[in-house]
Amino acid sequence: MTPLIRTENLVTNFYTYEGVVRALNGVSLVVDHGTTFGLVGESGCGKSVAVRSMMRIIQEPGRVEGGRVVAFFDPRDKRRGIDLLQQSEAYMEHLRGDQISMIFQEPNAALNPIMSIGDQVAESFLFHKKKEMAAAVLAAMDRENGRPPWPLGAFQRALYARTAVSPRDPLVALTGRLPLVRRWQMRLRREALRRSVEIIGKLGIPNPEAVARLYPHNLSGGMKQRIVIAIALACSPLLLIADEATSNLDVTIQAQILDLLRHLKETEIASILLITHDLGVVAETCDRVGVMYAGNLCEVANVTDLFNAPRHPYTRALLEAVPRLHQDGPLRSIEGAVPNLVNPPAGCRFHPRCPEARAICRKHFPETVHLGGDHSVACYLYTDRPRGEGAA
Amino acid sequence: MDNTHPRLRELKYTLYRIFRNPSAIIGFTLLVFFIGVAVLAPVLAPPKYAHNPYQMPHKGFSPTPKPPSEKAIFGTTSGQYDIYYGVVWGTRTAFKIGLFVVVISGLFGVGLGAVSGYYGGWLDEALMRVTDIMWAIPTLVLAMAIVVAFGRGLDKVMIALALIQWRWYVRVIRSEILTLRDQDFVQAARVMGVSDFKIIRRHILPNAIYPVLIMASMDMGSMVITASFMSFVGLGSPKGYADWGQMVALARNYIVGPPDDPLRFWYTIAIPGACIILFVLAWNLIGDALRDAFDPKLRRR
Amino acid sequence: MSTLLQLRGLQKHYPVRGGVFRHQVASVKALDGIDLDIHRGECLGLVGESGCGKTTTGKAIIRLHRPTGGKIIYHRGNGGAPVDIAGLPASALKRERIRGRLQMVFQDPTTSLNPRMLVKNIIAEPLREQSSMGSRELETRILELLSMVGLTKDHYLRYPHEFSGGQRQRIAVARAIATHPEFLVLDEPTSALDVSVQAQILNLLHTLREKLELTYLFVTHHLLVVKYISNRLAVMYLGKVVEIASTAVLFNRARHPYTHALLSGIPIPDTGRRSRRILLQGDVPSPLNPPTGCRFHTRCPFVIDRCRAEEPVLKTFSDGHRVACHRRDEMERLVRDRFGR
Amino acid sequence: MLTYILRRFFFLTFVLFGVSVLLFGILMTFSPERRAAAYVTTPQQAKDIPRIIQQFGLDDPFYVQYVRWIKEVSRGNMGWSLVAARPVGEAFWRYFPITLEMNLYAAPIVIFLGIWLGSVSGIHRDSWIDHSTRIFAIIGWSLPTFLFALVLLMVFYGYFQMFSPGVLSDALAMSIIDHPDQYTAYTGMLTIDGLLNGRLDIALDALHHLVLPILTYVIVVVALNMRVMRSGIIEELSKDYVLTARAKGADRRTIHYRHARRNALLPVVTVAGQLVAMSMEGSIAVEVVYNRQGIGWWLAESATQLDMPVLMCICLFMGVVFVVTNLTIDILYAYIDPRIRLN
Repeated sequence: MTPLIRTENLVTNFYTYEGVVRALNGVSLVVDHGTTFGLVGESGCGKSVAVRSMMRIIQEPGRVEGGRVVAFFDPRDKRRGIDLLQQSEAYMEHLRGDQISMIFQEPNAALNPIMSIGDQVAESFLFHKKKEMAAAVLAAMDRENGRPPWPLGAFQRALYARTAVSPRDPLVALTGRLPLVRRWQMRLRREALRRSVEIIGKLGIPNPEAVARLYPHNLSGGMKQRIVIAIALACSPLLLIADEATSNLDVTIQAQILDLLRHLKETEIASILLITHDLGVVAETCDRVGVMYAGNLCEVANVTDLFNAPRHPYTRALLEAVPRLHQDGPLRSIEGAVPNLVNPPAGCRFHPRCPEARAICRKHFPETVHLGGDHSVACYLYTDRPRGEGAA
Repeated sequence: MDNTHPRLRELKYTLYRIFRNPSAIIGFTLLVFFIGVAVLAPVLAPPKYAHNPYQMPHKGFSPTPKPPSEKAIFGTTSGQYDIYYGVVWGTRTAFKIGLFVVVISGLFGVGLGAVSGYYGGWLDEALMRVTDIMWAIPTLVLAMAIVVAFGRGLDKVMIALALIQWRWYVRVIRSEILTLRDQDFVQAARVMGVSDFKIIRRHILPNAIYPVLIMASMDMGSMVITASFMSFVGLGSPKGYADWGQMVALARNYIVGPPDDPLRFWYTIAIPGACIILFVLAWNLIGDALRDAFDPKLRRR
Repeated sequence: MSTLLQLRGLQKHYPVRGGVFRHQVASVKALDGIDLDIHRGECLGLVGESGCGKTTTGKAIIRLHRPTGGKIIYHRGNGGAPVDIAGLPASALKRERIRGRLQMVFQDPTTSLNPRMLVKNIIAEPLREQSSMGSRELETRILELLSMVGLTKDHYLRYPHEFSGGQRQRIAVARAIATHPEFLVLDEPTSALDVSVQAQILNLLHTLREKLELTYLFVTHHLLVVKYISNRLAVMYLGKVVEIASTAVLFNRARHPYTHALLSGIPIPDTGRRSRRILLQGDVPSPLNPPTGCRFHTRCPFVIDRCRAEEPVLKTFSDGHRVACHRRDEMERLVRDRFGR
Repeated sequence: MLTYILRRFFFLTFVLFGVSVLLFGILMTFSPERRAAAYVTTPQQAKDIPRIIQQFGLDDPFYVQYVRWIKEVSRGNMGWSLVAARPVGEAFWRYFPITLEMNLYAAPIVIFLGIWLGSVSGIHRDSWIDHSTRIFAIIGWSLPTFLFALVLLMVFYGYFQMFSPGVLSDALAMSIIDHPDQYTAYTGMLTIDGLLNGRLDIALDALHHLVLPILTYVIVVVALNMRVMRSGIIEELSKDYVLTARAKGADRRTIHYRHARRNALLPVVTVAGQLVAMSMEGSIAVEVVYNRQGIGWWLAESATQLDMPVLMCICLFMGVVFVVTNLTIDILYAYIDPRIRLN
C-alpha cells in the first residue's frame, strides 16, 4: 500500500477566552491510496479539527502548532512527499478543491444562500481548470470563425490565449477584475457552467440544467448534500474528506448518499477520509478505522479487526455502548463525560473513565505500539513506555 | 469548584466578562464620575436659590462671556451665568432626562412587546401596525411636533421622548421573544402547566432582557443628545436652567471671537460640550461592552 | 394489557398564509389522521424520517398544541372515566390534573433547560405547579428525584451549563418524572448526546420505566436505539402511520415497503453484514401537497396502479400487526425477489 | 413577488393613513382659537377669530375636520407658514432643494465609506485597523451632531477662516438676488443650477459651503452603517459556506468579496430606513448650526415659533419619504435575496 497523505504528531490549539483548547494532541495517521479511512469519535474529540488542520482551513482562533502533514500527490513519483504545513497559502489554495476536497456536515449551511447552484459549482472549475477551459473556449472560437472579425473580439481571443498558457498572467488577472472589461470572461464562465451542469447530472440529480439555475433554499437537504459533493468532486480530487457528510440526513437519504460515495470511490477518486460518529457507517464503508478520543488517536486498525478484536479500552467500551441489530442484554455505558479540552486530564486523557486505568496512565501519555496486522494502539496495556521516550 | 452561591458565581463571571473589555472600564469610570458629581451637586456647587437649585446664578447681565477666573473657575457664559455651577447641576438634569425617558419607555415597551410577542395573533398584528406608524417619523421631528403641541419645557421634552422611544423596546423585546417562544424550555414549562404570566416572567424575560439593557444603555446617551438639541433650538429648558444643551445654546453666538483672537470664548462651548460628549460616550461604551459580554455566540459553549 | 391512550383520526394542519392579505391559501398536513393505541406499561417506538409528523404526534398527546381534528382518549390510571383531551382547554387540563400525568423529555437538554434557572428551581417548577408542598418537603422530593436519575446533592445548586450533556438530560428526566406521571413522550432523548452517554440515558430510562411503571412513547429516527428500548414500533410516513407491530415482528417480517427501506438503510455496526440496500428514489414529498392514493407511491419500488388511486387503510393481522399497504400480503416475497434480503 | 410588493404597498398606504391621523391628532390638541390663528395673515383678520372658527369649522367633530384637512392637503393646501411668510406648500419647494442637495452629496459618501470601513474592519478583525475604526465609530456615535457642527465651525471658520456658514458667500448671494434675469433656478440646488446657468463661481462657492455640513453629517451617520457592515462580515465569515469556499480553493479575495460581503450587505440594506431617519435628524442640526435655509432649519424655526402647519407638513413629508424608502428597500431586498425573490 502506498500512502496518499500522512500526518505526524499534528498539534492544533484554539485560543479562546476560556483558555487554550488543546484540540489535537499529536495525531499521526496514514491514509493509503485507494482506501477509505474512517475517523470515528464522539463530538469534540477533534476529528473535524484533524482534517481541517490537514487542509489548513482551521478558523480563528485555532492554530496548527506542530507536526507535519505529508502529502504524496505527485502522480509521477508517489514516494515524493510534500509537507503541506510548510507550503504557502497560495499553494494550498491551488491544492484545495483540486487534489483534496471536502464535504461538510450541514448541507443547509454549506452553500452560499445568495449564489445560484450552478455558479457555486462552477467556482471550482474557475479556480482550478481555467487553463483547460480557456483552451477549450479558444478552440471553440476558432471553430466558429476563422479570424476574429472585430478588434474587441481579437482582444478577447488574445486574452483567452494568454489564459490558456498561464491563468495567473498579470494582464489576465487585471482585466478579470476591472468592471465591464471583465466581461470578456463570459465564455469562460459559460464553459464552467456547462461543466457544472455535467457534474451535477453525473451525481444522479434529475434535470441538472434547471437545478443549476436554482438557489440552495429551493432544494431539499439530500439534494443540497449532492450539490456539496458535486462541488467537492468537480476537479476529480485524489482525496475526498467527508466530514460527517451523512449525519444530519434521514436514513433513506443517508443510504442514497453512502451509496453514491461508494460508487464514486470505485470510479472517480483515489481515497476517502470519512469522519463520523456513527459506527454503523464505519462498518459499512471503511477499510481502515481510526478511533479518536479527546484529541488523541487511540487505535487504528482494519475495520474487521477493529470490530472483532478491539484493543483499546475506549474502543471496546464504545463498541459495547452502541445498540446492535442483535442486541441481547443491556448496553454497557461509559461512565462520566468527555473531558473539557481547556483543562484535559494529565496522562492518558481517557484514564478517568477507563476501567483498566493504572497509576502510570495518570502521569504520561502512552506510546503508540504496533501490534501485528497493521493494528496500532496507544495504551499501557500493550506497552510500558510513555510517548516521547525511546521513540525512533 | 468554589463554594460560593451559584448566583454570586454567575454574577462574578458576568462582571468578569464585562470588565475584560477596556471600553467597559473607561465607560464605568466616566459613569461613576458623573454619578458622583450628580449626587454631590449641592456640596460641589451650593445653590444660590434654595427653592430652585437648577436655576443658574448669574452676576450681572453682560452678554459677553468672561474667561475662567477665581470667582468662576470655568468662566461665565453669555448673561454671566456661572459655567461651573451649570455643568455640575446639569449632570443631574442629564440623569433626570435619561432615566425618566428610558425607564418609562423601557417599562412600557417591554411590557407591550412581551405580551404581543408571546400571544401573537390579532393583538400582535394591531400593535405592530401602530408601531409601524410610529416608526414612520424620525424621533426628533416627532418630538418637536409633540412639544409644540403640548408647549415648551424640559418636562414636556421628556414626556415627548418617552412617548416616542417605547417603539424601540417593543421591537427589541418582541424579536427576542419570537425566538424564545418556541424554545424547548418554554415548551417544557407549558407542559408542566405553568401559566402564561409566569412563563413570561420566569422563562422569557430573564433570557430576553440583555438586548433591552444594551438598548437602554445606548438610549441613556442618545436621549440626552436629543433633549439637549431641543434645548439648543429653544424648545427645552428655559433660559438660565442648568442644562448642558441650554448652555451650548448660550454659547452659540460666541463660537467665533473677535478677529484677533478667534478662539477667545472656547470655554463657553468646550466645557458643557465636553460634558455632553463624555456622558454619552460613557453610556455608549458601557452598551458596547455589554453587547460584547452578552453576545450569545461568544458566551459559554 | 389495558389501554392508556387511544388516538383516533388525529389531525394537525398548519395554515399556510399567502396573498396580499395573508389569508389561508393552503395547509401543511403534518398529521393526517393518526390511529394509534398506546398500552399501559409499554414503550412504543415511533419512527420515521424528519418531517413525517412523529414529534407533532408526541406533542399533540401531551397537548403542547391543539390538534385540528380527531380524538385523544386518555384512560386515567386511578380508575377515572376516559376523557378526550384533544379539545380540552389548558385550564381544564390543569384542573383535571392531567398536565402532571402526561410529561415529555425533549431532544436537546441544552435548549430544554432554562439557562438562567438553578437545577433546584428547574426540578421544583412542575412540583410547585402541580402540588402544594412546603419548602422542606419540596427539597426532599428534589433530592430524591436527583438520586433517582443518578445525580447527587452536589448538583442541587448549579446552573445547567455547569453540566455535561448526559447530566443535563438526566436533569430533564428528573423534571419530567417529578409529578408522578404515568406517560412520557421521549422526543429523540439521546440524539443530541454522544454515543458513550447515549447508553447511560437509555439504561436510565429503561430502569425508570420498570420502577415507576411508566409508559413511553419513544420518538426517534434511530432504529437501533428504538429496537433496544421498545416493545412495539409504529412507522410513520408523511403524516400517516403505515405500520405497527411488535419490535421483533417488525424487524423480521415487515410488511410495508417503506419499513423495509428504513430497515435496510440502517448502518449496522458489525462487519461482514453488508447486505443490499433498498434505495428509495428522491425525497419525501411536501406535506403541503401529499400525493394522492398511497402517500408512499412516488418512491415505492413496488408501486402498482391501485396505489396511485386508492389510499390504503391500516389492516390488522391476527397477531396485532397492522399495515397500510395494498400489497402487504406479498411484500415479503417481493422484497426477497427484488433485493435478495 | 408581485403579491409581496402589493402586500407591502397595502401596508404602506395604511402607515401613511396612520401617520396622518396621528399628526392630525396632535394638531387637535390645540384649541380652536389657536388653530384659527394659523389662518390669520393680516392684523385685521386677527379680530375675526370666532368668525374664522365658524368659517373653517374648527369646532366640528374630529373626523369631519380630518376629512376636510386631508382634502385640503391632497389639493396642495397645507396652510400658512409664519416663518417663510408664504403658503406652506410654496415655502416647502423653496427649502427642500437645499436639504436635498446636501443629502445627495452626503448619502453616497456615507454608504460607500460605511460599507468599506465596515468590511475592512470586519475582515481584519481585532487588528489595529479594526480597533481604530471601532473607536472612530463609537466616538462618531456619541457626538451630538449640533455640537460637532459648532466645534467644526469654531475651528474652521473661526480659526482658519475657511468655510463660512450659509449656502453662499454674501457677494454671490447679492449678485443672484439682484439679477434674476441672468439666473434661473432650475432645480433649486445651487451647485447644479450654477453649472446649468454657466456660473461656475456659484457652483464652486456653493460646493465650498457644503464641505463642513457634509463632513459633520458623514462622521456622525457613517457609524451605524459601519457597525452593521462589520458585524455582518464577521457573522458571514464564520458561516459554513465560507469553509466550503475555502475547501474549493477560493483565495481570500474571493471569499471576502464574492461570498461574505455580498451576504453581509443584506442587513445593511435593512437599516437603510433607519439611515434615512438619521439623515433627516442630522439635517436639522446641521442646517440650524450652519445657517442653511433648508427643511431642517425651517422645521426648527417653525417649532420655536409654534408654527404648527409647517410641522405637520414636514412630518407628513418625512412619513412619505420613510414609506417610499421602505418600499424601495423591500423591493431591493427581494431583488438581492433569492430566498425572497423566488417565494
